Amino acid sequence: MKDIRYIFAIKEAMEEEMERDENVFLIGEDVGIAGGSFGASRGLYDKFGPERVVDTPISELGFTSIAAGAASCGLRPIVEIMFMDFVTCCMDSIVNQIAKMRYMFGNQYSVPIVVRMPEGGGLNAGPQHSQCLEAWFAHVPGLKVVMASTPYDVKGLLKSSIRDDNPVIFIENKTLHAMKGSIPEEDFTIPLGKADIKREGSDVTIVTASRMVHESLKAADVLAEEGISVEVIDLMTIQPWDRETVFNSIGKTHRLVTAHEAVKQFGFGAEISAVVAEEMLDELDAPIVRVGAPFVPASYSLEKFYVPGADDVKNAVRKTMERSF
Amino acid sequence: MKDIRYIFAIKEAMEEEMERDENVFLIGEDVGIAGGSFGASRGLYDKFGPERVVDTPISELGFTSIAAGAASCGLRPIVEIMFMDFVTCCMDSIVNQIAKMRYMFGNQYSVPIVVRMPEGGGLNAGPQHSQCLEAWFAHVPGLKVVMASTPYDVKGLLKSSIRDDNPVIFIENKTLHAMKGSIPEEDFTIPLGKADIKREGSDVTIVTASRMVHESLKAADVLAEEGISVEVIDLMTIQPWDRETVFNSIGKTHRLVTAHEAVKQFGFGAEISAVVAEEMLDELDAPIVRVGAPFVPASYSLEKFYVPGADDVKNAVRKTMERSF
Amino acid sequence: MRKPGKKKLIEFYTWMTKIRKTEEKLMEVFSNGEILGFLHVSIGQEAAPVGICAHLSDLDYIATTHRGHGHAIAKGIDLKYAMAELFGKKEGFCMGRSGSMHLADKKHGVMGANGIVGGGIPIATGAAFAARYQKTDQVAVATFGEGATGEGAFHEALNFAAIKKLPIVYVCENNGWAEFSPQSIHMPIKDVISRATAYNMPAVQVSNDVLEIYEAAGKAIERARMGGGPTLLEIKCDRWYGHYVGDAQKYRGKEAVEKAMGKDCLLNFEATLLADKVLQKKDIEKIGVQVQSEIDEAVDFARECPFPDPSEMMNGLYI
Amino acid sequence: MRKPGKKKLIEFYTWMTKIRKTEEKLMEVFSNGEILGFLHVSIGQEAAPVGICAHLSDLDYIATTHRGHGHAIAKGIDLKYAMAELFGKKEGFCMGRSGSMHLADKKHGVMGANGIVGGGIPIATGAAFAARYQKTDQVAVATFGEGATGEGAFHEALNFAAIKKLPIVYVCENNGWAEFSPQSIHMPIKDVISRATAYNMPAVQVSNDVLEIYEAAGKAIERARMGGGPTLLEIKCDRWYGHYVGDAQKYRGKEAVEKAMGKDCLLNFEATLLADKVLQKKDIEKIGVQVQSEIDEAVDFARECPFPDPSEMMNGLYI
Ligand SMILES: Cc1ncc(C[n+]2csc(CCOP(=O)(O)OP(=O)(O)O)c2C)c(N)n1
Ligand SMILES: Cc1ncc(C[n+]2csc(CCOP(=O)(O)OP(=O)(O)O)c2C)c(N)n1
Ligand SMILES: [Mg+2]
Ligand SMILES: [Mg+2]
Repeated sequence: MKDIRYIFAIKEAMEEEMERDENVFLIGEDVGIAGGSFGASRGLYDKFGPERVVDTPISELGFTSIAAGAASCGLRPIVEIMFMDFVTCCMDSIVNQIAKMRYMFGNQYSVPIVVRMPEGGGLNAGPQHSQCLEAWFAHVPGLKVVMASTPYDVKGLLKSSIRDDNPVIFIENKTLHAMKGSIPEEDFTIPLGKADIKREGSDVTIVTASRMVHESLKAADVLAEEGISVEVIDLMTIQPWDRETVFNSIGKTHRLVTAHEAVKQFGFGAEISAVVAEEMLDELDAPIVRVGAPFVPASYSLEKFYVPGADDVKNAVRKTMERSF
Repeated sequence: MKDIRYIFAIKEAMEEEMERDENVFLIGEDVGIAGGSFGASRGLYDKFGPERVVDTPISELGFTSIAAGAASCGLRPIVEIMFMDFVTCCMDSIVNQIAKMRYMFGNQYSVPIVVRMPEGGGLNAGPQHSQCLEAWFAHVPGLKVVMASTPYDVKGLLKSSIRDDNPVIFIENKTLHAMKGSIPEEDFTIPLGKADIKREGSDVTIVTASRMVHESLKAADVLAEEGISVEVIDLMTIQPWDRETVFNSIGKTHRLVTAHEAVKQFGFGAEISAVVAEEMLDELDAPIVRVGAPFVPASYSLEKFYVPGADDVKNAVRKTMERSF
Repeated sequence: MRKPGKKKLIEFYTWMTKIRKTEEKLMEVFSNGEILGFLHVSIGQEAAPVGICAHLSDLDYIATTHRGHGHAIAKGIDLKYAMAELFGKKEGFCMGRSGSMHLADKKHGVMGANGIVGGGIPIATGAAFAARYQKTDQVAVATFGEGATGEGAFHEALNFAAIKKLPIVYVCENNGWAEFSPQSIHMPIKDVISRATAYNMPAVQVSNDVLEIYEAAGKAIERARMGGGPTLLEIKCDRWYGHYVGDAQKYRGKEAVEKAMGKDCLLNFEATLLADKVLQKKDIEKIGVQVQSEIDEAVDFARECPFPDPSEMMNGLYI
Repeated sequence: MRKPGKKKLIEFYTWMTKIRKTEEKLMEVFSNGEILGFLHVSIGQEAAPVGICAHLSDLDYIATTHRGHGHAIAKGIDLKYAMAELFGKKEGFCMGRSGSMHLADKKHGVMGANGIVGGGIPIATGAAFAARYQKTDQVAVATFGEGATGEGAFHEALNFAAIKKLPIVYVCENNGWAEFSPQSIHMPIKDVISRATAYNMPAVQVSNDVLEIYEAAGKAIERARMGGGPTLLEIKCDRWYGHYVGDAQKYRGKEAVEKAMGKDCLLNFEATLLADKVLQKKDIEKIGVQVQSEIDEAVDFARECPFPDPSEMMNGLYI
């Protein structure tokens, strides 16, 4: 095992996969010589050269669709979108082309492509640099949507995403980039579509992902002192998500909280909640409470009040404990 | 009262608002001389001229942001996106610019803009011409999202949307364009944010919008014969949606079905369901059942099996009646 | 580049005839209601696909548009399975999921028609990127209309290809119309080739003449294959019919339509071949009959194919 | 257009000094941690905003970029409230919601910096559209870097403006860098003005000299005001510092940085003014002191302003 930062774990995943498979390449703005805006590809240009670590003009639509074309001709691109907010510039590429190419061409083509993007607050970068939009992609058939919360997870999940033959939207969280964690020296992967129980508990299930996993764990620590035992499920894959793990947990706790950094309304918590309200309503001993950002754009100087945190999770959990049926 | 087609009601709304307020103008591909791809602006070019009925190059991002700039300088644009699928080309305009301009500039600017777009199946036009993406916009703070199901509604809601000082995503459904209905001769509007109970009932509440309102009404007719009394709520505004009307209805029926044409997963039904599961769980006598398209892209030759219809709604309602707590 | 010999000339004529007659047949079956959705035919524009695809092998790539039947045919698509797709049948190239607007045939490098204007341009550019990456001598072609050059996708793709000197030819069939709008409404320039300056890209304009196109495309494709980078090729042509089948073209004067139809790339080529004694009247008739019977067979095949079963709709979303 | 007289020249110098010293101050307070988020300064590029905004009234519009302080200042923004915004304070123009990257001032026609590269270009185009619609003689200016010309937004906006002959000037400050990438990596052309051909739009290139810019901008703005349509104006300049404050520019050689700094538009202008006896050393000092005290006051004001209350975050999403 070794200690490594999240951003470096991303680099390792890309590096190892590029070594393993010569069809894997990285494309995006400043990913090459500069090593990426957040440093995710530092060193890769020197190692693999400009043909495999491809700097692009500022043109998200262009290079994402170019990657799609390359993917359908046998390559396995990793596309870096510098901030998730900029994915708005290439929704056509992702939604009309990448997500549908395989299905609409009658399975003739496969489009093994990973589109990486960091989301969320943490940099006080304001309304156009802090959005969390994973729910959009989860609503689009044909895409997988992955969110990793630790260095270990990000490496294992990114490697699986690169090896996956389907398009994957791979979402990082900026505040996690500097996080340190322990990972094995040897090659490992984490399967897509499987959730990870980050903490076991018996009273309430929290279904969460990415940065909010850590806020949930913090909340769980405090709540434990209050005698509330919280199970924290890190979904890891938002689409398709692991119903079995979630259902089993709720079968045990009978209480559900969902937590994400995206605005609460119409976020992925809504889908989890709705599925549970459809398929296991009678298992519930309390209302399902969702945690998410308030329904306004992210704010520059009020960011710390804007992004949800452990306190919000605590309050949500307490709310589910208030009363039972 | 007079009988009128839905598409013509759209035209009347635009025409009357353009007459009422010289700042209102229409912009989009083929909206001018050609009168719109679906005929929504037929005759307006002749009446108002090229300055107010503006044909554009094929450039959704460009003209939507241009409209945003014009709106912040005192005009009131109506933007036509030919098919909702093409809105993927201008998500930056809508999400990063239009939705945020007012808030992020500290309320200095207002951006009174209506972005009209037809969604859904009905033309067998396949995967890139049949999508329903309203849930995306409902997830973006700053936008209102409106869906109209009848000629009367579309006229009244579109007029309100044009008069509203906030950006409105105004979603039509292609299959409704030809629908006939009766509307008053005189000026009328329908307030945004208010749902409409299209049919009263006491056993199950269906929360729906747009084309699925009619499928729900059809289902309700059949179910009435089986002795099930269904209340059909046409949300009309998806964001912000009318909690009061929905809550009151559920308080009466204690059963909820949501229905939309968009794929079921992560659609607007999820949000309605999640809010109910959070705020009035103990009122529920049965699981919440959602109706939506299956989780694949729309299909060319299988469209009629793809888009949800009255049968799906019927089955959903029956499911909620199967058992109670 | 060598001038095309007799055999090639006859081939060109045959391909052009095949495209023309296929489109005519499609208009007929569409009007019968046998084909659903949108159908955009390329009648009057048969020279471009033939002149271009004559230089391409199955390994080369082409990404086309909503008006893409001609390119798919010239690239060698099997008409039976293409027709099955247009009829929405299970045996179609796309399992009936796509119809005309997304017709694709991987085996022949047809990367798909595209329902999004401009959508195919960066995709073809990606194919060219792949060819270079894989160190093959494959070439990619993107075809599109002049209307598509208004989209950012056009701009971003050409910019990238020029920087990376990718093996691609951008073929703009400028038929003067984007849906119901003439070029004058949506472009501030007369010639699409003016756009190449922005990318320091060579650009060539030719008329709707298959031999001219063949020659210009040959040079551009050769240049791309040799590592010389991309070219923008503009073909000035005319759209005979409406934007889609069923469009009555009320926005377009009868005279303009007649004028467009007067400039028939197929008939002109036929006249040249007759004058040059490459073909005789009876050869032409023979070709017509033979092509027609191939098309009719394809239609018969498509008609008889079953529709996909509704349950198949859920297959293959993920691998 | 008349050559600027002595008074104007001194004004230009004062504005440029104000921009320079504001940016320097901002670097300082950013390093203190008093300003959060991203801060992109325009040191070395002061000539463009001053030369351009000299022709604009409060009624004219400007939409700028992440590197937009200079334009806002030259357009007349009140430094106190601008500073308050950069400090994230309640009194800021945007109520502390935006910081540097979205600084806007409606009263002075500052339509906002933009966090999306290229995002402001069509927005300014929309302002020009509004001016024409309302039959005013207002002009809009879009400023952006050469990197932004890679985005489809640039292409789509210029195409539209050219077709409609809108009253707008597109000002590209080509500083040779887009973030950490030199122009050679992301552009296949040397001069941004080559892109104007695509839109049949006049284009002018000038050096980083305030008088040259003033003259060229004057003509372009006049032309726009008179209904002559848009112009693309390219200013060749240099970015002295990193992309944002805190960027150590490891990707850029020391010599290149020194060379960039050697070409100082402010110092060069100062030298001219001294040589032409428009100003004397002591005037220059006086201007420096006066400008500095204005800036310091603004910073003091900003420091003392309260942050918005968290509860205010929910205000005004909808009207
Ligand atoms: C992004 C997008 N916008 C608009 C459309 C609708 N549309 C389909 S074809 C077309 C015109 C295309 O014109 P052109 O590129 O010249 O091709 P042509 O039809 O003449 O072959 C338009 C506007 C679309 N399919 N996609
Ligand atoms: C759509 C989008 N893509 C990428 C970025 C990240 N980004 C911010 S500034 C910048 C470089 C801009 O270069 P240029 O336009 O030359 O302006 P300069 O910074 O030189 O003033 C990039 C890539 C962004 N903000 N928006
Ligand atoms: Mg055309
Ligand atoms: Mg630059």
